Amino acid sequence: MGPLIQQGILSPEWDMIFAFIIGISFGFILEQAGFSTARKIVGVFYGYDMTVLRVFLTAVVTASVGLLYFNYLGWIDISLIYINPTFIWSAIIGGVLVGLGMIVGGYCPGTSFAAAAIGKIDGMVFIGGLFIGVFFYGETYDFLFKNLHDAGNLGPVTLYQILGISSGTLEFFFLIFAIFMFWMTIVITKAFSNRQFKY
Amino acid sequence: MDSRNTIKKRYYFITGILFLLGAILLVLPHRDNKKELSPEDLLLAIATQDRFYSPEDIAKLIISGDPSIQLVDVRSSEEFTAFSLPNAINIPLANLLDKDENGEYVWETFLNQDVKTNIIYSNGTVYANQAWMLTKRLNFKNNYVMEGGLNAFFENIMLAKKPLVSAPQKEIDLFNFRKAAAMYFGGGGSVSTVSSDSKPIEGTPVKTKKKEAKSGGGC
Amino acid sequence: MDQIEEKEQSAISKTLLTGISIFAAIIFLGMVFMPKPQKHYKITEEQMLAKIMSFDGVVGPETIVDLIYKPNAQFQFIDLRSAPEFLKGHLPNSINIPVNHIFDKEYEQIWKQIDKTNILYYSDHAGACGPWMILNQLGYKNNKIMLGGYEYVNENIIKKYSPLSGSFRDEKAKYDFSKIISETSGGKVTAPAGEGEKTGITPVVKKKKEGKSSGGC
Amino acid sequence: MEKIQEPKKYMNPYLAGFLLGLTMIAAFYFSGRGLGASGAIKSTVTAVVSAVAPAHADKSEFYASYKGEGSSPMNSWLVYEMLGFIFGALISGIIAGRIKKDIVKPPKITSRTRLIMAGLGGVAAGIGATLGRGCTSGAGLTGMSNLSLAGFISFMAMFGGAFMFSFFLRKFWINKA
Repeated sequence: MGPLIQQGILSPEWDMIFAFIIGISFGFILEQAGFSTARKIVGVFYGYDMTVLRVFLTAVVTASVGLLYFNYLGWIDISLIYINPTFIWSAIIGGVLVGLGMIVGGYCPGTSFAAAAIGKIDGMVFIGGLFIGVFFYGETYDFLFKNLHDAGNLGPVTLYQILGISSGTLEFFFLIFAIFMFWMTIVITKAFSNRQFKY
Repeated sequence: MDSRNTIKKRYYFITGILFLLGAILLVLPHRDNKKELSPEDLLLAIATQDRFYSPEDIAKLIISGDPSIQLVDVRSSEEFTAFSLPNAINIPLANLLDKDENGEYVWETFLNQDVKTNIIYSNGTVYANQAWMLTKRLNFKNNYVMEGGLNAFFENIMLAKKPLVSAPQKEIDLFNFRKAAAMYFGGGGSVSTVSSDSKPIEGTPVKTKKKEAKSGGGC
Repeated sequence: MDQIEEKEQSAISKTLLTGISIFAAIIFLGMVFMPKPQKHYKITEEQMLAKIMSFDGVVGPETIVDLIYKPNAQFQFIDLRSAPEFLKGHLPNSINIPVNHIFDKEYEQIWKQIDKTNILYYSDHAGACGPWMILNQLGYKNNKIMLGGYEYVNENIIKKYSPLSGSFRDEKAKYDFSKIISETSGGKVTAPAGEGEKTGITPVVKKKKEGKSSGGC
Repeated sequence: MEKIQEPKKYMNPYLAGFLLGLTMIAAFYFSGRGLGASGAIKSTVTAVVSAVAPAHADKSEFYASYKGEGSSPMNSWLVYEMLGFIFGALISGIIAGRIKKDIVKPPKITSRTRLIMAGLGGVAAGIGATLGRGCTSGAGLTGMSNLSLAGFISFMAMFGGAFMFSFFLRKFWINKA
């Protein structure tokens, strides 16, 4: 059956309509979860609010378990799903830069839109910064970032292919890791909420 | 506010569900949803003779210049260079399932599309049929087989035997068609007078055919 | 106050509980009611292609003749044609399994067993090829194809055996195609020389048995 | 009675995560791809640059890679998704009564400093997201959901990096009582 567009069950025009609807759901949930404030996002790193990690991990667990089962049941063909190509060095350095932006600016790209949508000025400024950053990258790409951008290309691989185990095995260990992390979030918040480590 | 105890129970419950789902995944075989045809469907497909095109039908299609026909030659490249039908592409049977570095079938763009009808041929029926079986299992669309292959094609068309005068009209019509087809493919047919000094007028198709086919095969 | 907030945050609400339960239930129900294919391919199509290209799995006429006249407990003929055709005539000691019945439960043992080699035949050679390929891909290895098919064997071996009888080769080009083309085109011979000399327009009759018979499949 | 004025509480994080996961599955099911955010920014920047300076945009390899063949770079899945995203966040804000012109900042910091920091963070995140082929949602969330290697690397790099830098910025965000 799925993915419906790739399988040609629905015409490509529907793609944009689904994009909009899925976007609404995405934005609604992020805002409802409180991602529209920098407090929650920064809170993860100072241990007083683990909402982001909880939401993030729960979403990943749900989606990956669902995806694997739906693939097994023949509802979604996993081989037709777009998988990000892995470029090791750009992923690591880019990831660290995003992390830096997250802790300095208090948002990540997605959440800043949620913040801006409900009127947070800092969110809007963050978006402005994003545009400048991308523009800067685009302007300097040809002589500055080009080599780094394409370094360490492994192609669109999955973690279980790299580890040489089955997807189910990886998912099982990931679930155990996630359960451990959920427990950790409770422990950490308990430990830190006693001290006045917050604003 | 729920009591502490119920919340704890819910924790255990959800952890249990997660663990169960994970444990099932652990033992489930990874399923490649290759859009493969199941053995049962494959058997159904071979039980009918739908896949066969007779040489006459193919000759008709070639002569009418039907653009929706793509001939696929699964013989070796030497045989292909020596002779091939007009505008055929060469996919030697041994290379039929070759993959590129991304793990995609090299020939899939030819063998699995809904624009053109592929007619697979070889010298006989066997290779073409095998090629068809393999593509069918992969659920490639729009592939057919030339019945009897080039041998039958030549036997029936190029070397058509003249029926007796007493033969039914149908047979004579068929012969006339074959004769005309032979003239199309061969040029003058055996009627033409052979003069050694005159340059081959229609003999060139063999050469141009080769060229076109080469570029097609190189894709 | 913080403690209370945190408790609310980490608590699992009833809605979530219901949601996850429904999600898990859908998955479990899906697993239970999933249509399960009865048969599975045991080898990939690449392995099948390699098998085809290695040209084994064909039983040549010499063996067939032997088997017809002195039955051997190690082989059995499988007639894949329809029942009426089978009744009209078949090789001695054949079992009739029409093509569209090869997956029937009652015949499973025939494919599975390894005591006797099955020799498949159809009216023509190519007709047995498809079923043989399917059986092979399902992992049943103990099958071979009778070269030429029933009609050929009946004509050339049972009715009149001649030294040429083993020459059935479906994939051998019977003619020099390019030569025919150039000859009928009334011009000079444009075919590559050499090959063109050996064979003419007429069907080649001087084919000898060349070692192992090859017919594909 | 003052409680009515207060904005609604945030959703339970596990419930939100679960729903987000379902949204992700829906995205996989319909469009065969996950969620994302930064791709829309790249498309927008490309569109603006090619509108303002078409010759310049054609020269650059970077813009060329985001420019669709023939169609506008704005006509992409992620752009529509982000339009929906803003709309969805707005609806949620209205329902919860959280729409308010506001600056989220630690008490000791001036608004000016906070906004400068936000802008700088945006620039860093913009460069990082482009270099790393995705942001937290595009590379991290989606990438981990389909168990891609890039997703796990990005996730670790993002959260590890942020955690690393959080040590240097503790004075900014946290005021010890």
